[in-house]
Amino acid sequence: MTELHQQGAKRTFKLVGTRPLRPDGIDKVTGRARFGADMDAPGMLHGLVLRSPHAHARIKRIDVSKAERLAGVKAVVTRDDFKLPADSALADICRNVMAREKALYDGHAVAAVAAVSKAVARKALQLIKIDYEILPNVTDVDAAMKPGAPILHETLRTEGVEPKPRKASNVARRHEFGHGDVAKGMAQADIVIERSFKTAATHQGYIEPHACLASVGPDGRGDLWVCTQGHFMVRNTCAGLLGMDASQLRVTASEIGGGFGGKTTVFIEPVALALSRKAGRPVKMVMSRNEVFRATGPTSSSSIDVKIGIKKNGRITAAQAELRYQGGAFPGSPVEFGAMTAFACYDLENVHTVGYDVVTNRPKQAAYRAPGAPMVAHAVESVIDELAKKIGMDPLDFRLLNASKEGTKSSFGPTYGPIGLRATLEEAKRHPHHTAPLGPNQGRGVACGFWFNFGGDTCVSLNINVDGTVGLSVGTPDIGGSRASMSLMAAEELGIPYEKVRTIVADTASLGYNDVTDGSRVTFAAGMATIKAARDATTKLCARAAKVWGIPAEAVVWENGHAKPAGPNAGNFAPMSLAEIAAVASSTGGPIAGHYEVNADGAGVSFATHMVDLEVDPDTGKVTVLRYTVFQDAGKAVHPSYVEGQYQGGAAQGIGWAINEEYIYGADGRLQNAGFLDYRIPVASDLPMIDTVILEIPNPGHPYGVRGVGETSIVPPLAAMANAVSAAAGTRLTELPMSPPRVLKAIMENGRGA
Amino acid sequence: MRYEAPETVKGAVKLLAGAKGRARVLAGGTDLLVQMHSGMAEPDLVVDIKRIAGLRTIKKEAGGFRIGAAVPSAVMGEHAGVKKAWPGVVEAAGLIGSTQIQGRATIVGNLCNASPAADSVPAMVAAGAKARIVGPKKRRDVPVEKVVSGPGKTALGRGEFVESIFLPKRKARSGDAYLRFIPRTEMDIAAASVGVSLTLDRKGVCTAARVVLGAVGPRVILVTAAAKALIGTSLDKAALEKLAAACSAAARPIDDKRGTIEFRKHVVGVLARRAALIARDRAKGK
Amino acid sequence: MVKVVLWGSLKHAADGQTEVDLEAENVREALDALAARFPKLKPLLDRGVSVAIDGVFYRDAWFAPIRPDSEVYILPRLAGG
Amino acid sequence: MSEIHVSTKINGDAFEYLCDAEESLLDVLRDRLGLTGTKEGCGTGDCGACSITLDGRLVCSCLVLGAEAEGREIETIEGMADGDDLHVLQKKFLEHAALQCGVCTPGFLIAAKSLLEANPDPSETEVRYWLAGNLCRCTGYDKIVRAVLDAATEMRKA
Repeated sequence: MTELHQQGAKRTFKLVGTRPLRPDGIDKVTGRARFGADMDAPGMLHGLVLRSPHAHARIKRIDVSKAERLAGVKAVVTRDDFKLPADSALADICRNVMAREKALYDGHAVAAVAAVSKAVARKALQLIKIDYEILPNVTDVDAAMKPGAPILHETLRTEGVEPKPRKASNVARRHEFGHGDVAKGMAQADIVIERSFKTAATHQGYIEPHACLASVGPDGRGDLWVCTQGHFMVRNTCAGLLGMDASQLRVTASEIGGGFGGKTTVFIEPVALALSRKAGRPVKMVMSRNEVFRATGPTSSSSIDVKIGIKKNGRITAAQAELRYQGGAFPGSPVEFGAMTAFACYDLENVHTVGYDVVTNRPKQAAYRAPGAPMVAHAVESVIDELAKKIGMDPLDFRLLNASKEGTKSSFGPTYGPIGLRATLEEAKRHPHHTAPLGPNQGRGVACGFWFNFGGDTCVSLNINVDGTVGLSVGTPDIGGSRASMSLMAAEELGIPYEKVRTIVADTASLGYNDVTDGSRVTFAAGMATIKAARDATTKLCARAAKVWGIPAEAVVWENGHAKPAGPNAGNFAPMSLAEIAAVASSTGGPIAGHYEVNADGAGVSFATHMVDLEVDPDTGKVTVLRYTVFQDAGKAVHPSYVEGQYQGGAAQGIGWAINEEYIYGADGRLQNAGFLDYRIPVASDLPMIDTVILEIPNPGHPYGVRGVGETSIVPPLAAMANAVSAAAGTRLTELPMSPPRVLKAIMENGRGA
Repeated sequence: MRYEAPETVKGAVKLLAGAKGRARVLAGGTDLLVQMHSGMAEPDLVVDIKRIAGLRTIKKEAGGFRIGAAVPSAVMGEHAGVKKAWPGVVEAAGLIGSTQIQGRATIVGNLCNASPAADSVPAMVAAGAKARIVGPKKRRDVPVEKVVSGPGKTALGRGEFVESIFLPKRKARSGDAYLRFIPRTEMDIAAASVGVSLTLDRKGVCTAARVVLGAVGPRVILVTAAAKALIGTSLDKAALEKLAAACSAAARPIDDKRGTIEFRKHVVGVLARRAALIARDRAKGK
Repeated sequence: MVKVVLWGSLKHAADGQTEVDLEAENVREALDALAARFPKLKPLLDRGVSVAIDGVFYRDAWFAPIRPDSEVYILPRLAGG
Repeated sequence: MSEIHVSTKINGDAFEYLCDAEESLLDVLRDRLGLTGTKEGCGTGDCGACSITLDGRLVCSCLVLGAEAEGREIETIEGMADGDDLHVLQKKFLEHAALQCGVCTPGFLIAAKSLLEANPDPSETEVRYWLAGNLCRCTGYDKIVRAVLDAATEMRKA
């Protein structure tokens, strides 16, 4: 159940903050909604990818001649069909979607076919001959950093170190953040705790595998239907990889069956376009679950050292961390975000973090909900918990004593504006969960988390229809109810009923560029653009009314869905409703539409505190979650049900990350659990209800005070779980997942069972 | 691939015996179709036995029950008689996969897939169940533990398949139980499992027991020392400790993605203790 | 003059400095001034950065105003899931 | 290889189709009959997105061969609402915001319907275990479980 706590909200809303049914709901409960794999085209072929079974191998020769000769095969593509782009980021994507000199991980694409049926395509894959020279592999981050480790890229030199290295290394970049003097701060400390932590790579685990339908004609015009978090990103990336004009590639976003960051890049889309171009027919590609695990981005696995010093009274004097994240076969792990967010919750004089971005023979990591932050929060919040215990202070009080607040110089530099961290901690302290009794073998854990959120490029169009209804076009795929929140904000601003607005996700030819649905940005940025587009429309509506009345446009205001004379001096006219103005639009100057384009800034950072009770079976090490409460600042909850949903979903994913989920590699570098059977995401019977408390500390950067909520909720749970398991087991757990074998071992060696 | 759905056992045997290439029996299909999906199995012939009327039923026989090879776990779970007599077997069958899998999966399929971690097998072996094998030669009944010869391998000959499982008459004052360890609450393959069936005398002293381990060796392990630890006791703490130690000692697990050797050896003992107590309570009619 | 703070990793490309005083009234002027003073910084800045002005993050916002007393941080380009 | 002719009933209507011997019922529904409301999340029976009922029994259609459906009755998400009248479960999923992305929703609805037919008054635990074969990555299951419990209450009243 949810509680709402508003602080300083000035504006009263009619619709924002209510819980209407989502406009795409009927389609989604009746099976009518069309997801990535649900679209067909006349003459369509089926495309499949051949993937490397080796973690690291030189590709000496690819022979596709037999496959090409198989009846029903219409096209085969390999590295030879992709020209390596000059831009280095695009070149990495190109190498990731189709291996070139080397296969860099188990599952790396090496060829693809398009055939008249899936069965023929499968047969064709078996006819492709690849000569591999198998190379030594490395999948562990610490092993990859050691001298003598197998090198993935001979040309890679570590950036961010001086002097610039001359030898190739698997360390792509070194990042550094902080302020003050950590050595001095540590010297002032009465107690210092230093520990090392590890977290496993986890997959976003969206239920819908990647899927697309590509069609490229001989005139070079293309269409792509795809499940993605950002169809404009898909268009630009694919156009770049295939040498097409952006204008000639129209990308339509299907309904999307989850993404959590994993659908913010491309995998099969450029391959499907290349196959279609070669075959001259539409090509549909749908990944299997096995391919999703082996070849799309999980997040980084990590290895982290944390050291924190405190005075006896609990005040932190210094904090430092070294973070090592492997991001798979290409540079780009989110370690810089890890290093920036590590101590973001604390008001520190002396803080220093260093992050290493490391490549290994694993799939290229993709963004996953607050990329880089949960792992380091796990490490830092574990040490914080231990320090609080050491001085006998309540963990919430300890955090309140040290928490960041408005005016704190953040650990990554900038000074915070109004933030909600302390509010979440105080709310947690007041909550009955905090004082509920615990039974034997049970433990309670709390942890805090931070995420930046961002805005980004956003373009929205709002059309007033002659019947007084409104069509709203946004360019951000609806991944969790955003059509409902956009409709709410448009209706609020226009002063019309929610049901009168229909929000659609427009294709890339119908709207200006929109950044990907990520960074918790949609309700914030697309919401802001929607509000501004609605205001643009009301300005025009007022102008039309002014024309009708024969008074200056400035003398008309928009109120409660009506144009009204601004005051008695403006004239005495009966207010005109939106519908009345719309009905005469053609006669007063033509169609009426509102637009807004912006690179949205001022997203407003977000904080959360999580609290969990769980029980550890001392005989088996199994963890059972008993109670969970999320306290998070939403700025303003536009549709509280979907805000709660984000909180609950983040917590559930974090619970899975904490106790069961992990990428398991053998010595051969092959992924051993590429399926939902052994990659164990939480099932319904694993979880209790997840209680949520929505706090509303308005974001000054948004007209309604909205902050993004999607990502922060996955930052605290890893640590909250670790703190609770450690309390229940009577020994500190430092490695995720806290799987039963690991927990049992800890108990038998150090814990209560010993 | 050819798909056939004969309506008689004879017809099925003929198809299987006469098959050119790889032939597979399709009962619930919850293993076979997964193997086909991943390319691990590419049969030339699939013989669907669900259209054979006699294989879809549970029949009373000699005080026990004969369970047809095409009876899904869900149907077993709805059968009051079997549930009452062999709750451990029914629970084990009820742990195979999700509700959806339960609607299809059969204990015969579970047995013949020959996975070391098959849930229903330790329970069936503990119960002293027999498999009835049909084939080109005459029918034969063999103890369930003799059907599997190794991981993925059975002792079935060409043209043979298991037609039914016979669960014997439940002796007075006896009970069975099955427990497995999985990291989640559902949907996982056992990392270790134990089936226990035991009989008590009027005073509550154990007179007979069968203790069977799953997922801790290439095949299920019937542990005589574990049974001995129980017999002659009323399952006091010392007996249970001995039971656990015997099970841990008998286990021959491997390290893999589902658990470590040391974890499995320990947990199989824990499960044995817990399962034995459930079986005892059932024997006492609790 | 405004004080611009570089995140730690950039100091190698900026003669070891993390704090630079320069003349700039907006983000573009600040980035241009940095690139002009430290040519080694230019490719790193071109790859994309975030600029935090008085606690608010900007990506690619050339004309976001900077006042002489503004707190200005050059930070890695933010991304999200 | 010639295709197999199958006659079956889907959502009360008679259907005939041809399929390959190795083709799953899921592929038949989606690719041959255009019933794409049934989703594929894994193809191995681990996610429940392809849930349907076969002769009234809840199954994963990815683990059924198309050929097996001969003479059987199939129910899919497309048959759940009665024309424009949504099933109580469908209404409750919407009211409780029990879906975010919605791709697992058809499977959950089919599985939940099957639960309430077998057990009209399930406890929270019973709901959770019955639905354990349906994966949802968005919601943490909270709102789904509440929607099912609420639907059960309403259906008992009716």
